[in-house]
Amino acid sequence: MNNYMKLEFTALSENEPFARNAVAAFCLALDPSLDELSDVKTAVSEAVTNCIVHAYRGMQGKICIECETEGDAVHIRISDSGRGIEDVAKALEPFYTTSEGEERSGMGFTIMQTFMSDFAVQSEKGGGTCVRMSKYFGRNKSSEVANAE
Amino acid sequence: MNNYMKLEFTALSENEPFARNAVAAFCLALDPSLDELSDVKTAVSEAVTNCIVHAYRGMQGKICIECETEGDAVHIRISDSGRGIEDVAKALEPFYTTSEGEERSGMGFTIMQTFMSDFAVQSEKGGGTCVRMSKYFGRNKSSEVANAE
Amino acid sequence: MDIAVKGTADTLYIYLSGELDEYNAPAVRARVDRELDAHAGVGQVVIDLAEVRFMDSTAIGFLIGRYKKLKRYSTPLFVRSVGAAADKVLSVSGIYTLIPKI
Amino acid sequence: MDIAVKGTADTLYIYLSGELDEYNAPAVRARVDRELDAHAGVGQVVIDLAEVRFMDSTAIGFLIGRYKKLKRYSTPLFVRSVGAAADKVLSVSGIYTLIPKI
Ligand SMILES: Nc1ncnc2c1ncn2[C@@H]1O[C@H](COP(=O)(O)OP(=O)(O)O)[C@@H](O)[C@H]1O
Ligand SMILES: Nc1ncnc2c1ncn2[C@@H]1O[C@H](COP(=O)(O)OP(=O)(O)O)[C@@H](O)[C@H]1O
Repeated sequence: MNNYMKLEFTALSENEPFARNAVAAFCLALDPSLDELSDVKTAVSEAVTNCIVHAYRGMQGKICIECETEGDAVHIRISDSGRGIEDVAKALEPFYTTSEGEERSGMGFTIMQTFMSDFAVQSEKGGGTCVRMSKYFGRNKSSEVANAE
Repeated sequence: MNNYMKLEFTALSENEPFARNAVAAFCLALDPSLDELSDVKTAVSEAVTNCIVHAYRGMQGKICIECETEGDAVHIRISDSGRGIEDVAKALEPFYTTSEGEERSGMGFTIMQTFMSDFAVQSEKGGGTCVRMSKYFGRNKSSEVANAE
Repeated sequence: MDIAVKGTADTLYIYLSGELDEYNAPAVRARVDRELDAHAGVGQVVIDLAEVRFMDSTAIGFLIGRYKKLKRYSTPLFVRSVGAAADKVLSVSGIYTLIPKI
Repeated sequence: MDIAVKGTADTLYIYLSGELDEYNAPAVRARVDRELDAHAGVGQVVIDLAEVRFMDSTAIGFLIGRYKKLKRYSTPLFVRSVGAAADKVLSVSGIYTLIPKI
């Protein structure tokens, strides 16, 4: 049977460690390597930070994380009901950021793509954002490629 | 502002570590002592185990954990939609268990009561069960009393 | 959860490590019971909890279960190296009157 | 997140430890910038990441920010003791061409 969890929480930056650690704890039952777990934590941290920093920009809001296992894989869906992204293709470009002044690097989406096996983002201006990412544990595929690049 | 999180997950015993660690990670922002954190983890483990073992008895189901902070306190609500408890007063008695054969000790509710600052359970036969518990961090009150007894 | 075993002529030491909850209990129970049967007739059994990082009331049921099993062999059971958190769980149940701490 | 500082005549060493994410970044930035200003004119600055348990792209922004600040003093910035996970994050950004690893 597939395992499932759904986590909803207030968009506060103090919840960033909590959120990535909760997802990591959920993944533990799949027996990931430490490197794989670290990849997932980093990617989740990027997506959650984006909800707090960009989607709500300090306003109140909720973030939702859903995780589902399938064999050796975990599928993760991180969504907000914030301001949304007008030009998704542009947002995905390395170093592109709309928060230059706050020392954001513009590398969040690039890291999610590099660290996870699958990645997709869906967004609309004013309609919130939903990031879907999967990690296939035990294949060591995407992380090898990432290191080799 | 009060911090809030809601966690829903499949009633599988492999999720027990995940659930208690997620709640502990949420509490970390309140800067609890290690003892206090351990109390919360233990109490959450008891309540979650009860949902898996008693409420659903191996059948599929969902468990819901809600946590809310208020000042130095965390309020936790753990609920299931399982078979419910016919006689709550009896269930709360130390050593009372309906799963004698499985080496359950009947001490789950006693531990929740002893380890947390506040505790209440609401249940009805066929109507699921809801446990509410609070922990006031930094007072060292309930745990001192528990140790002294 | 891991277990390790060390037997002397008179005493069987069982070292538990990791997390003792409902999820882990079945495997631990099976492994420990195998050791208890293999060492039937030993003078006493000591369960060492030094490396147990987490336990809940499942541990109480587990220890009482082993106590009952050993009673059939008339073998006394003890626990040792009980950390603060484990001690708090075990104290609540008054289990030390059956299974003394050494 | 903690920071510690050790200055020699020529080099300012800054030791970061803990988790470097968006939540912790403002406090780290303020403390590190205070040190950089207090040591203005030092020959070089080395940020040691040995004790950093977690980082995400916030660390890239943080390091580039310090690089830009030090550029005004014409002081070169280096990083060292970069663990595997941190190295993976920093490599993605090509940051080592600006801030070499020593
Ligand atoms: N959840 C979101 N809601 C609204 N906008 C977002 C969201 N996530 C990303 N963005 C937009 O995409 C841009 C690029 O994101 P990212 O690659 O993570 O870099 P950074 O977070 O450093 O800006 C952001 O600057 C922002 O404009
Ligand atoms: N979530 C629940 N759903 C149904 N029954 C429950 C639930 N929680 C507890 N109970 C009942 O209350 C009894 C006492 O619970 P507890 O004190 O935790 O001891 P134990 O779990 O060891 O039996 C259980 O044996 C069970 O009959």
